[in-house]
Amino acid sequence: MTGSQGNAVLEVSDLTVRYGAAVALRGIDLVIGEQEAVAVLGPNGAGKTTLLRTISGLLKPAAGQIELDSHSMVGRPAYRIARAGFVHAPEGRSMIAPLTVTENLQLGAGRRARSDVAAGIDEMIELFPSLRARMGTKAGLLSGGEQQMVAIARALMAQPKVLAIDEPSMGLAPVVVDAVLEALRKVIDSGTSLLLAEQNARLALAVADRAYVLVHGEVVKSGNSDEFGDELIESYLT
Amino acid sequence: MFEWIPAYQRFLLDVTLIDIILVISLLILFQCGLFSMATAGFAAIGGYTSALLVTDADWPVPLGILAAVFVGATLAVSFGLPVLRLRGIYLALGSLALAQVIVIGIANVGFTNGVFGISGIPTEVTTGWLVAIVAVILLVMELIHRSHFGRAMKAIRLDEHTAAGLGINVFAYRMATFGIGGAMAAMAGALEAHRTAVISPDQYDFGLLVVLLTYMFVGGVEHWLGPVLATIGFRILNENLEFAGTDWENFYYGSILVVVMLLAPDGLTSRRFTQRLARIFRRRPDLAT
Amino acid sequence: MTVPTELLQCEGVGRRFGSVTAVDDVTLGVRSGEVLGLIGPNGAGKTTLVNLMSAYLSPTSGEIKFAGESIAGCKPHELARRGIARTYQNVCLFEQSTVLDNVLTGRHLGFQGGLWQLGRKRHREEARERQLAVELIELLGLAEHMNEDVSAMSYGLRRRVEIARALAIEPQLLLLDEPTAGMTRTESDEVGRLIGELRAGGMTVLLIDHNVRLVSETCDRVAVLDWGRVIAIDEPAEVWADERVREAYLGTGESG
Amino acid sequence: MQQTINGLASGSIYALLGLGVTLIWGVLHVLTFTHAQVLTWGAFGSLIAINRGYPVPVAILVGMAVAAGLSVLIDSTVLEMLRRRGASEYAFVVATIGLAFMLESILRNRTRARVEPYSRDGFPRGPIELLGQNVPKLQLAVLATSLIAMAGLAIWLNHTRAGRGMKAVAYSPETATLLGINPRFIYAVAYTVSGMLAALAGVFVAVSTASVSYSSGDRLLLTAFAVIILGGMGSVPGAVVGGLILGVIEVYATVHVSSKFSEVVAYLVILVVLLVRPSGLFGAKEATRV
Repeated sequence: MTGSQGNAVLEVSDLTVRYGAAVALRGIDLVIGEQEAVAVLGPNGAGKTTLLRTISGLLKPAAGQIELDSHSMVGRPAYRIARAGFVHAPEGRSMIAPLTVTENLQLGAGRRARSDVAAGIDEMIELFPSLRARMGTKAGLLSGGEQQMVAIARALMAQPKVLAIDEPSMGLAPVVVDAVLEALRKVIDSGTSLLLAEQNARLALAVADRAYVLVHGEVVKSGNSDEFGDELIESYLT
Repeated sequence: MFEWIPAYQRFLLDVTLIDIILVISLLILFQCGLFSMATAGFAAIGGYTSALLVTDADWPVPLGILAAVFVGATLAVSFGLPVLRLRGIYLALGSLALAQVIVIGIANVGFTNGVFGISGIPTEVTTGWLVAIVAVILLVMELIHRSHFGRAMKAIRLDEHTAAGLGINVFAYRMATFGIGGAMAAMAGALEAHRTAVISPDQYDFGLLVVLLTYMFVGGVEHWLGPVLATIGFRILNENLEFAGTDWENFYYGSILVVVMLLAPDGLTSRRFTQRLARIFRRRPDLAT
Repeated sequence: MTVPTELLQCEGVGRRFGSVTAVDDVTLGVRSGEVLGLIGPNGAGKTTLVNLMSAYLSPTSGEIKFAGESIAGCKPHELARRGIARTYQNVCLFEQSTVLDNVLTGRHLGFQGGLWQLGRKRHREEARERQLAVELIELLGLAEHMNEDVSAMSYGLRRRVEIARALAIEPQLLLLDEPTAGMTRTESDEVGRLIGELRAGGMTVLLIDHNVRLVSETCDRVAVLDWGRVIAIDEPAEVWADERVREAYLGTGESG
Repeated sequence: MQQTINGLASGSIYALLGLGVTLIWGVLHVLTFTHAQVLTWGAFGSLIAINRGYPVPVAILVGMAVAAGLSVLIDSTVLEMLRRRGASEYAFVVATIGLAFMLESILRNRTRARVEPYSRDGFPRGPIELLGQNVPKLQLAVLATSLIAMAGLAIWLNHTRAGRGMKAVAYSPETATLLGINPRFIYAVAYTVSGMLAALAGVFVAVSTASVSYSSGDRLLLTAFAVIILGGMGSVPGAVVGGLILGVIEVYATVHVSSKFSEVVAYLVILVVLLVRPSGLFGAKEATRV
């Protein structure tokens, strides 16, 4: 584990989430440092999505602390957590289908000034050149890969401190996944921290600095990406 | 048979029983996933059919009521063919337009005596009739509920596409219930006509539908018992609000609707609400000990 | 060697949505008694093809035949009656109902009696169908969940309920749309074994799944769909070796 | 010509009503049975201001404020509680019916069920010559004001941040939340706008009939529903076109068939439109799963 507690952007401690009587997450500790990419790995149903939804305020934790830049996020409504800098691109890419790509990106920009928004959109086109020709298209008509790019770009428009993405590779052809991963690397380089929930461990480890393995709602293993050998991945994640 | 009941209470009972038929006609459609607002229209059709046949053509009352049932079912099926293409809220509002056409039509043509309505209708319908009819209807509802027909209707209500994938003929079920619903509403209309001796178009207005809808949703749509209890409950309530002699009658009525929906959004007999109640009552003894 | 008979045939089937062609000139046969895998990247048209095969959609071109007869103009419920059952990619159960209720609803076609059939006869029929439903529930390993509300169950269990319900109509052809999505490895292995048992019992199965290992182990043949077209159809080993398949679907082999 | 203007004037009132209902349906998927009451309360709000001697524009604004405040109050209390409980759309129907009963009862008591005169002083009066016809100025004013309000609404929805936010919340409240949009704020905005439009319609109805009573809005709720089925649920241009068409049809049916049948004709047109286009003139086809 990196001991970068001092400049942690996001710090989750002892987080427990319940659905009725069932415990979905139990005592999760997780830290993300500045410019750090962290992956949360685990089989389907292990609690990855629940973790992201809890941090972003869609679910209320039963116990535990969530601090973004040393401010507690627990109990804040989701839109305030997004404005505070934790932006969550949910599973399934969630386009606002009737709006165009440009309008989706403008939505993501929140309260940024108008000229600033235009500049931001230009940056996004630079990051995802294949979107240039699609800016006026209704987002619902894009292909899966394009939608994933718009989802990431839209989240970045808010200039988040932490960008959380749920299953970015889901259902995408490997060629498209490569493009998405490439973009994510650029995102990290530009100074945004990344929280990646992925079932596909090898893909996630190709981007992430560190990883946590979640099984049945508990962290069973965490460490630097290079500590995760093939055997380890086999034993937890297939 | 029911002569021992004081006249006013018997009147209330009759009104309640007819309301129950109307509510069930709405409920059977809803159990098939159809939110139809045409009930008042079919009730008007039934009332006028029987009233006209009995007063103008001297048909015996039972025959007039049977004719009303037949006309109601026929019209429902023939309207059903086009109207059932609509879905969800469009069906609700489209069927409302249908009911409005029927009722306003009746108010504006000659042979129905327009807005003045028909008076002097023979009143042979007794409480005994109504009790028997409602008993039969509820028995059939229970039989449906316990059979695979009921299961199929529930499946259609919950997810019509998946139901079709399991071999359930969604269209046939819906046509059948639309026809049955129309027939029942028409019968209720006819019974009402032969109970009060006087009918006019304005008694089938939007207000009637609103009242029936609230009975159904407050009671809950999973089982016929909920709407029936709600109908009875609201009738008792209405009586007491009236006796309170207050101008605020509608205010209390409205606030009861709001409160019930807040406490039991799926109705008072919904599983969600009864389970909650059960939890509360189970907790009580614990507190005592 | 005799030519195997094809239970379901797609001949030049195409389906457009506006200007988008989701399925393009697909010719494909599901042979009697086989397990045919259907794979391809998301958006390749797999689910559209299943929707065409189960008459939820009608093709804009081409023809689909089931047991030698065209299904053109067929409604989904008629096709179910003729012997095609399916599950859904996003699991379509009747919510707020028990497992038993869901599976019993699948037995709808088994009931003969009318509303007026009373007493013992009715009771016997209900008991017989209930017994069949219970057997299916046990087959899928759901016995302990029989009277649980499906809305509260995990994704993997819900998928199994859906399979039990599809089997309840006693189909000749079973269309499984991503049956193991959201399942753990052990759970999906169980589904694989179940498909094997069904095949041994003479059932024909079309299996859509992203789990390459499961597809390899359970399928007799695999068809690969890309951009709405079949780019390969053969035995699994041959298909994995195909260069175009590697390019369009498998990629560098990372996604295994 | 005169008839067409008559029709368009009453049609524009219908359109204002339909816009309010369609906006709420589009954003919240709630069919508001309180809408007619909101209209009536708005009209009474303006009446009180007029009776206290305020100029007409101020009185209209007062009416709009009353209606908007009432709408937001309903949304942030009862409807918000229902949303938290995950209630079905039918629970919203019953609850808004209940609220409508309560609101009507309050007004009825406060006015002792009397019909109040509504002064036309300060509103445009007398005819104006237009294309060789004498057209009442009031009708032109109603038509013009309504069209301006509708155009404003269309521009606001399609070209501003708030409009985009509204569309995002309408499409998926959860996604909108994750993008930093507060859905409750958007709901309040939608109810404010809807209430203001209803009040505007209420003032026009009151001026046209020179009176207002607790039951002024009753018939208009059905009309509002008719407008939105005709135009297509949730569609802004649909509500405008639907309202204008309905107004014109009613006037023509009154003149050329009979006044008795004007309502039937309107509903028949709705039925025919629905049978040809099952989701109204401008409605999006209801998304079918599978």
